[in-house]
This record gives sequence, structure tokens and C-alpha cells, in this order.
Amino acid sequence: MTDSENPTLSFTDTEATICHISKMIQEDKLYFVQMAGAPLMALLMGKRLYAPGVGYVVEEGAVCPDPEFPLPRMMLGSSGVHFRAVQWTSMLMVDSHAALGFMDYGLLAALQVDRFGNFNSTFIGGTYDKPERRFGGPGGANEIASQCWRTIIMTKLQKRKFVERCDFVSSPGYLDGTPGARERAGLPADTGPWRIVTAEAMFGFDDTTHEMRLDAVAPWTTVDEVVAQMEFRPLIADEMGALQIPGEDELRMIRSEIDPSGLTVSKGEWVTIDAVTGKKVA
Amino acid sequence: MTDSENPTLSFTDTEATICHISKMIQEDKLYFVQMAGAPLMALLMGKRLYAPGVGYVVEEGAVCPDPEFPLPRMMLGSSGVHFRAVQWTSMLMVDSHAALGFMDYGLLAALQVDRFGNFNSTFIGGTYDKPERRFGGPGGANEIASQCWRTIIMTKLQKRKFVERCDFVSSPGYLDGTPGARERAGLPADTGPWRIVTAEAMFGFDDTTHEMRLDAVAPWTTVDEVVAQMEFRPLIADEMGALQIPGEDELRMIRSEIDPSGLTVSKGEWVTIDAVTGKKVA
Amino acid sequence: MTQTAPIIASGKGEFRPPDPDGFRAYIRDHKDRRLVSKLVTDKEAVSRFVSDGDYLAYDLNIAARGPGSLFREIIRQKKKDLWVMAKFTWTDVSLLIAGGCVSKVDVGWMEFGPVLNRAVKDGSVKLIEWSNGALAYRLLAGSLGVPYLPMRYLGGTDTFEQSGAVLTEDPYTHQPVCAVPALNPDVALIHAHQADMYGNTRVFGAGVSPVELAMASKKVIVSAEEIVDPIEIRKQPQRTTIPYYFVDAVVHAPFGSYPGSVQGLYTADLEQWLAFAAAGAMGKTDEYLEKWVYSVADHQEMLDRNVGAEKLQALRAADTLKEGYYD
Amino acid sequence: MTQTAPIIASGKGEFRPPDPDGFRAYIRDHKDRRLVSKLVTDKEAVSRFVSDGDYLAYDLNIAARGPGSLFREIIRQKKKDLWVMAKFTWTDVSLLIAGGCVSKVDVGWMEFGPVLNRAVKDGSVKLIEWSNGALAYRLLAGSLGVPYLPMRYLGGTDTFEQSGAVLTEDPYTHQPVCAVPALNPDVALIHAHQADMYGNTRVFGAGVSPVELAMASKKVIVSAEEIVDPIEIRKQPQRTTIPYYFVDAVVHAPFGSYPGSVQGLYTADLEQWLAFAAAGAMGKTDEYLEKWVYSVADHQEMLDRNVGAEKLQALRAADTLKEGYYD
Repeated sequence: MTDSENPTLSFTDTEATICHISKMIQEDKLYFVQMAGAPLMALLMGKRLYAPGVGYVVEEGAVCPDPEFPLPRMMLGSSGVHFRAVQWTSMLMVDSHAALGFMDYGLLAALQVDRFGNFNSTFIGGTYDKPERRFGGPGGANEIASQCWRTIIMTKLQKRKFVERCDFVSSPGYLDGTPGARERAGLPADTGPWRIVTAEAMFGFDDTTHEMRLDAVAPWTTVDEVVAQMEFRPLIADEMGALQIPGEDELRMIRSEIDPSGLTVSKGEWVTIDAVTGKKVA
Repeated sequence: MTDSENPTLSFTDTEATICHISKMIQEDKLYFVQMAGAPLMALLMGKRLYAPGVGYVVEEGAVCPDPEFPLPRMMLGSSGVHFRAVQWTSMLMVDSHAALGFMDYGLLAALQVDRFGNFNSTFIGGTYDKPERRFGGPGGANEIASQCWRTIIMTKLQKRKFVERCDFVSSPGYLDGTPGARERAGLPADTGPWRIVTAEAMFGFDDTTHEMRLDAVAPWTTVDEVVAQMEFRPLIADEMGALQIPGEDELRMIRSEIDPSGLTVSKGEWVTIDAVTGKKVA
Repeated sequence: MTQTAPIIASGKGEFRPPDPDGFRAYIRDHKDRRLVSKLVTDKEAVSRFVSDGDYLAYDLNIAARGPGSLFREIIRQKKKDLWVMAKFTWTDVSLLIAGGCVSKVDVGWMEFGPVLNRAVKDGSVKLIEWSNGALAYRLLAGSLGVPYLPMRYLGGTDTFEQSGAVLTEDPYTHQPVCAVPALNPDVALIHAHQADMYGNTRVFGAGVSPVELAMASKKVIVSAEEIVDPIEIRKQPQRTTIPYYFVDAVVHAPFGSYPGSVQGLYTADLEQWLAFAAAGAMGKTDEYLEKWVYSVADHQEMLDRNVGAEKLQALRAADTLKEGYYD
Repeated sequence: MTQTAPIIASGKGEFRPPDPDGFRAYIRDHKDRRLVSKLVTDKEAVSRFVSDGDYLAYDLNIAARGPGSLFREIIRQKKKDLWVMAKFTWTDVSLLIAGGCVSKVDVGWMEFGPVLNRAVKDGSVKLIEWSNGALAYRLLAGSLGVPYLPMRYLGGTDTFEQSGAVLTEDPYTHQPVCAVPALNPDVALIHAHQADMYGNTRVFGAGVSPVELAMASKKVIVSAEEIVDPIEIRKQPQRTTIPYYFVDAVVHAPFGSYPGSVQGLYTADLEQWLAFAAAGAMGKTDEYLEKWVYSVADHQEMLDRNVGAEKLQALRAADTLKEGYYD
């Protein structure tokens, strides 16, 4: 229930997730962003609002571009997203920059994620040889999640996405979670998933057990509601944080300058909340 | 003894060697030439006179340049030698072109060469730890002699240069000469030294034993005189070839257009021959 | 320093065993070292240099600076049993599958949909798992003339299990390190901004791995928006992306990336860009192929009949951010 | 596919064990990701970023587009115990030895002479044998973040025996293949045509391996003939050779390659180009160093006092083949 006097705010889960991630973007870090779409929009939202000088690379070899806003309707392969880069080079080069330890954060999307932050972008349901639904593959996610120091993964809070076991581990989290598991698999030391971000909740990982930990929830939901949307029970932070309500100005920015076509952000579940209390409006 | 009526011709051993090699240059082959100096001059002499369209690369990453004649006084690092290349790239790239099998011939100079075409550019005399005279090292000769299909080596016909054992094998010939010796050492299959060229004599290698074979001698010397200048006795070709006398026009070309400064070609031993008979003039 | 290095783990994905010396012998015997004109039609390029059963690789995709005209010519000529590298691709893999040209796909990323799903389910197309970077890295190995390269990713995942990678031990640090086999495609397709008749090629803007692809492949077909005078190449040697001796065929293909974009020249035709995916969703790929491939003799006829000069003009005009590409 | 790969042979040359994870940790903790000005004097660059005992590498040499001004500053500051990479070098290695800065040299190629001979004979300088290509290739390994790379040369020679290479077995073909350890220099010197204050760097013309050197090295000092406005870099991103985050210091050094040439800008000063070698032959390197290094405060003073504006003008005028470098 909510005070019917208060104004309401409607947005998609994608829009909320973009708002959450945009607030994490720091000017003194370098980011490796996977392809076009929501992860790039989240980075660019952060660049537009909080860290104008932030540097990032994209798989197809643009180094620290400075695109103009509003962003082009279709970002994949448009000259707009590579505008005013400091260098145009190749995928092999930017992957090497990550291998050398220059990329602080990888920014990715996932179909499915497990307790240890391993994630899937290959198939859902059935077996590898007879998948119910095949998807496009890891793309650059494997090298990004392996070689960047910390990985930020966007996904949706759904039971079929937060699973006990991924149908297929396309890209590495903490693998079986044991200490040194990534190093034993040949991956660079001291790397791994750092945050899993959804509209309703943000997760981190325990430093020793590498288990996913619920760190913060949105005002329009609760810890119990969040956990109810997961196949496994995550660790629960001793001090639960609160995700900020997307500001009207932020939503206006997303719709006018980040994804003017709405092709990406308008997809997904719509939420309507009380703009003051942040509670769901029935 | 020579007919004193005939005109005489004087040139250095370096000039004669350049003339010999220039006649081998073919337009339908690619050449990898080591640094500036006599080998590059020999290639460019061939390009100037016999194969104007010939393609070659140099270690510092110029692909198929088309320099203007006369060549610059100092070729090392001068823009003249990279003029009108089809690409300016890096040492790593042209080395890879050789690794892939695009470079038909490597063109090199050596301090010392042995019976199997192994050669030295590292030190002469004493031991590796206490050398009598240290030299500059293989430079690019090791990768060129390993990765080009065939290697052409320039040197001087002297006992201390054609030796039973090199003081140091900087770059590979046929190693111990046994079949597959290069392959067992990790080198690409079916590669190796092809010609050793001096002013007075040209050598090839036996297809099975990989021993050096005297194939041709200059008119101003004899097989016996040549062998007398070698520490080991080479195989002798059944049909001994005759090296051509450097033409007056060729020598004029070298002195006016190939090495106008004379810094390279005027060094070395002067020979004076009867321009008609090709015999030495006492 | 001289212990032995065991293979700790090994993927079960199919791959062609690397053969650097076999590749060298091919290069020695088949690549022309002379400056000869390699200008051919798209028809000729595909019929001479793409064979049934070839391993086919290309740079970028049908969304951006990809060899769109060559994809369609391969389908037009009904090439079969191709093993396709899906490195940073888009709907082009599904397009080739719909055309009946594909039997295997090395997966990095590809736009998925009904066409792909059906082919995977009925087993007509076999997939092998890699990643965009791993496939580019395998081309790097192929371009260096070595049989394999060590790398720091793939390990620990199901992707590794379904790939041809191995987990071995570095002979120097004795730490576990992944290794991947060199990839030397039979044929490479590269769509470029400019090329001369000899094959000297210029690609402008950011890209995936055109250089390594050209170096690693036995046969290289370049389609270019513009054919430039060879002297222009030699006047600006540092703008050359690929030197002539790697290239076997040069096709003059204005709007060759259509319906995709070429940065600095024209934008994608958004409507047609999405048309094939839509056709797939509606089970109408046959109609799509009939209109865009079979019913037209070649790329030029497709542009004339199905797109039109006015539309092409508009696409050129719509690419307003040309800064940095041609200067 | 899963046998063990033995080490068949191993060179005995000294090298620093590769440590990709240690390098990554250094990069994480020491390299600035922000766009901040890195403009410093040659004095400051060398005192801050070159330490006694460092492994020092540089691109090209004092004959052409080499960091001549930085060589002299290193000697002026009496840096000691450097391990120098002699990859496609010239008299610069002897110059640094004459200055008392060097304890070890990795040999590809270097101009030799009395200075070098004496240092080798009296044991004050230790040499390790590689080749130009092998050293560049070790930098490639360092630039890829891997501990080693396989390659197809070095094997079978005394060079191999005196290097740190190993002969191992390829896990895929089971053929013998050489491997060399990654090289990650402590400090790299790169003389460039242009750089902006952030370190975005442009090198024009053919070169050795400036990109891999910058990527593989912990500390990177760029000396540039010209400092350009950062917006110029962003307006032509495909002309950038090295992006800013690899670079720690940018020194504005007109005629920085003197007495060597910079292609497209000025020719070598032939007379002075040969002067150091002559001084070595006559046992007068002390006089040479006094005049060209110790008696002047910095590069600019050396140019003003020992060369003069007229001579510099003449060197610029003498480089008549500028085609292709600045366009």
C-alpha cells in the first residue's frame, strides 16, 4: 500500500539495472564492455552522468571512444560508438590489454548465473548435443571474465536465471569456489566476478568461500522476495544495503540520450513505484 | 699472362660478389634481405638491372620498397631505402611473413661458414667466454636462415672464413648435415642454405649429404686455387660452371647508383683482370 | 627448467590438427609473388577460391563492414559443407545455414534464431565452442606460423570442454596455462574500404582481426568499396592493412556490406538489416533467399533491382560521422 | 592428443623468469588510468623511471628514430647495472657501456668495436645470445601477457645454447618446436614523431616493435619530436600507435634522435653519427662523453652549444623524401 497522493514512477527492469550500474562507474578505472546493448548503455550512462572522462574498450577494437549523446539508434557497427576514440585497433589488441592487467572491470550480460558467478550464454534446457534453446555463445565474455580484474554481470532476477547449476558454463566465475580454482584452470591470479546486478537486487561474493552474497535490495522489494526468485539461497549480508530509486532525470536521460529507439531498454518487465516511498504501486 | 693489347678491368671482391648475386634475382620470388650493406646492394643491383618488379622485405619492416637510384650514401635508417614500399610495418610482421613461407630467398652476409652452411656472426678466435674478437651477433640472420626457403650467403674466399668448424654457429645451415637435422631442431621443413657466393667462387650443397659443393669459379682463378683458400675440401661439381666477368657497365652502375659513397664496395681486395680473357693481370 | 610439461586437461571439440609445414608448402606452391592484377567478379572469386568442404572465415559480419556480397554469392553458387568461423558474427551464419552451405560452425558469437536452432536440433550443423577472442587468437597462431599458442583464458569452463583447447604446463613457470591450436582457414573473406588491383588492401577504423585472418588463410578474397591506383598505395605505405602477396582475388564491391554499414561510408539499411531475422522467425527464409540471392545474377543486380540508387544515396548521406576514416 | 611434452633441449643463457601475474599486479597498482598530463623533462623522466639494475629496452637505435637524448640523459645521471636489450641496435649499446651504465646485454645485433670488446674481455659486461627477431618475439610474448611463445627458429645453433630458449614438443603435432620466455622490460624508451600530453603516441614509417615494447614494459618513456593537442589524436584514431595508458612519461625532444635520423623529418648528421665509433677506436670515448653528455645540462643545451641552429636546419632540409610519413 502507498500514499495515493505521491507521484508514481514507471520503468523497466533493464532501465533500473542500467541506473544501478551507472553509479559504479569510476573515472580512474578502465572498463572492458561486451558488444553493444545494455552493458554498453550502462557504462555510457555512467560516463554521461558521473564519470565523463572514463576510459573503456569494446571487443571490436575501439579504445576509449567519446561518443556524442544522444547515442545512435543502432549501436552495433555504427561509427557513432567509435567516435573520438584515442585509438582504433583490433580485438586481439584490446584482449591483450586485458591479459596484461589494464582492464579493471569487465561489464557483461548473462542468461544464467550460478552460486559462484559462473555464467551461461550458450544454451538453455536439454543437453549440449540436444539443446532446447540454443543461444549465440560467449562472444567475448570468456576472455573478459577471465582477464579483467573484476567482473560486473547484468542479468534479471528470475529463478531460471539464478540457478544451482548453469546448463552450460560459457564463462568462468569462481568455478567450484575452492581457493585457487581459477589459477588451477590457467586463469590470471586474483580475478573473478565482483557484482551481479539486477533491477531488484545487487550481489557480491564472499572473499573466502566465493559464494554469492545478497548485498542490497531495491525499496520496492524485500530480501525474502529476492531470495524467492532464486533457485539457490545466497549468503545474506550482515548489513543489507538499499539500491537507489531510479531518478526521473535518469530515466529521462536513458530514454532520450542512451537508448532513444527504446529497442533495448523498453524490453523487459515494467515496474511502477511510489516515487517517494519507492514501494510498488498495486 | 695476358695479351697486353686488351683493356683491363679493376674491381673489389665485394663488387664482383654483388655482380654475381644480382644475376640470381628473379621477379617471381620474394626476398628477405638482412640490414643495409652489401646484401641489400646486391638485391638492389638485381632489381635495377634484371628484375625491376622484384619484391623484398627488410628487417625493420619495409615491404617491397621501390627506392630511387642512385641510392642514398648511407642506407641504414634513411627514408630513401623505404621509399614507395607497399607497406610500412614491423620486424615482427615481416618475420612472420617468413615463418609462413612467403619468403623464397634469404640474402645474408657471414663472417665464417662451415661445410654444411652453418655460419658465424658472433665472435672469432678464443672461446665464447673469452673471445679474441667479438662481433655484433646474428641480427636477423638466424630467423632469415631458418624460415626462408633458401638462403644465399655472401662472404669472402679465405681460409679463415671457410672453416671446418665455425667458432660459433650463430645461424643454422644444415647443422650436422644428417637428413632431418633442421626439422629435429624445430626449424621449418625443407629449408636451408642454397648458395654461398664469393668473388672467385660459387658453392651449392649436395641434396642428400648437404655438403658444400663448388659449382662455379671466376675466370681469373682455378678450382685448385679456390680449394687452397678453404680449410675444408668441398665437393666438386661434375660440370664446373664459370662465373661471369663483372661488366664495365655493371661496375659503373655499382659505383654511381648502388654505393655512390663507396663506403661498402671500395672495401676489400682489388683485382685487376684482362677484360677479354678474364685472367688476372700480373 | 627442464622438467616435462603434462597435458592436464583437454577439450573434446573437433578441430583440424595444425600443420605449419603443410601451410608453408601451400604458400610456396600457390601464392603469386608478382605484382599481377587479381581483379575478378564476385562470381569468379567464389567459383575459383571457395570449394565445398572449405573452412571459411571472414572479418566482422553482415551488420558492419562484412563481406555481404560474397556471402550471397556463396549461397548463389550453392557451396556445401563449409566449416564456418563464427567470430563476432551476426545473422550471416544463419544466412549461410539457410542457404544450405554449412556443416560445422566454430562458435564465438552469432546472432541466434529459429534457423540456427533447427539446424542444431536436427543435427545438420555441428557446433564447436570457442569464444570471439579464442578464435581470433587461433588466427594469430596461424599468422605466426606456429602450431599453437598459450593463453590465459577458456580454462575451467564447459566452453573449454567443448573446444579443442588443452590445459598444459608452462615450461618456464610450471604454472597451468591453456593452449589453443593454430587455425589456418582454407579461405578468408575480407571486405575493405580500398584495395588496388594487386591486392594491397586498406581497412579503416576499428576491426576484429583482418591482418591475422589474411596472413593465416590459404586463399584470401578481398572485396573493396573502391579500387585505387597502385601508386596511391605506395605513396602512403603506412595506411596499408594487408600487402598484396597475401591476396588471391580482389572484387570491386560498392555497398558490399549491404545491408550492413561500412564506417566512414554508409550506414546500415535498418529495415533490411533486420529482414532476414524476421524471415527466419516467420519461416520465410526461402522467400528471402529467392529475393536477395537466387533471383538476381549478382551483387550489382541486387542493388539495382532490390535497393535502388535513391536508397543507396540516402544510406551514404545518413553516415554523418566520417571523421578519421579517410584522413 | 594428451601425451606429455618433454623438454628436448635447453639453452644456458641467463634470463629473468617470466611472471605474467606479477606483471599484471604491477600494472594494476602503478599505471594511471586517467587522462593526466605526463609531460616531463628528460631529466625528470630518467630520474623517476630509470633505476639502477633495470632491464632497459628501446625501439630502433641511435642511427635512426632512436631515443638519443634519453641515452645521453641516462649516462648523465650515471645509471648503473642496466640489462640492455640489443635488438637491431647500433653504437648506442657501446655508448651506454662507455658511460658505465651496463652490466648485461641481450644480443640481437649491435655495432661492435673496441669499447664492446674490452668490456666483454674484462668481464665487466656479460652477453646473452638471442637474435633481433627472437628478442622482438619475446616482447610479443610479454605484450600478450603469456609466459612464453613457441617459434620456428633459434634451434640447432650455438645461439640457442647461449640463450634462454628451450626445445620442446608441440602438444598438438608432437613435433619439436622452440619456445622462448616472455620478456617484460622494467623500462622502455620510444622516440616518436608525435605524442599528446597524456601519452597517446604516433610513430610513422617502418619500425621494429614499438607497440609490443610499450605493451610489454612496466615503465614507458616516450620522447617525441612534437607534442600535439589531444583532440588531434581523437580526430584520427587510426594513426595512434600507442594509447595513453601504457605511457608513464612524455618528453618533448625535438631532434631527440640526433645524431641519428627521424624519417620524414631530418637526416642523420653523418659526421657526428660516426664520431662515437671513431672516439672508441682512438680510445677517446671520455672526451666524447665529456663534450656530448657531461659538459651540457640537457638535450637542448647540447643542441644549442654543440650542433647549432644552422646545422639542424640543414639536417631538416636534407631529408627530401617526406612522402608518406605525415599524410
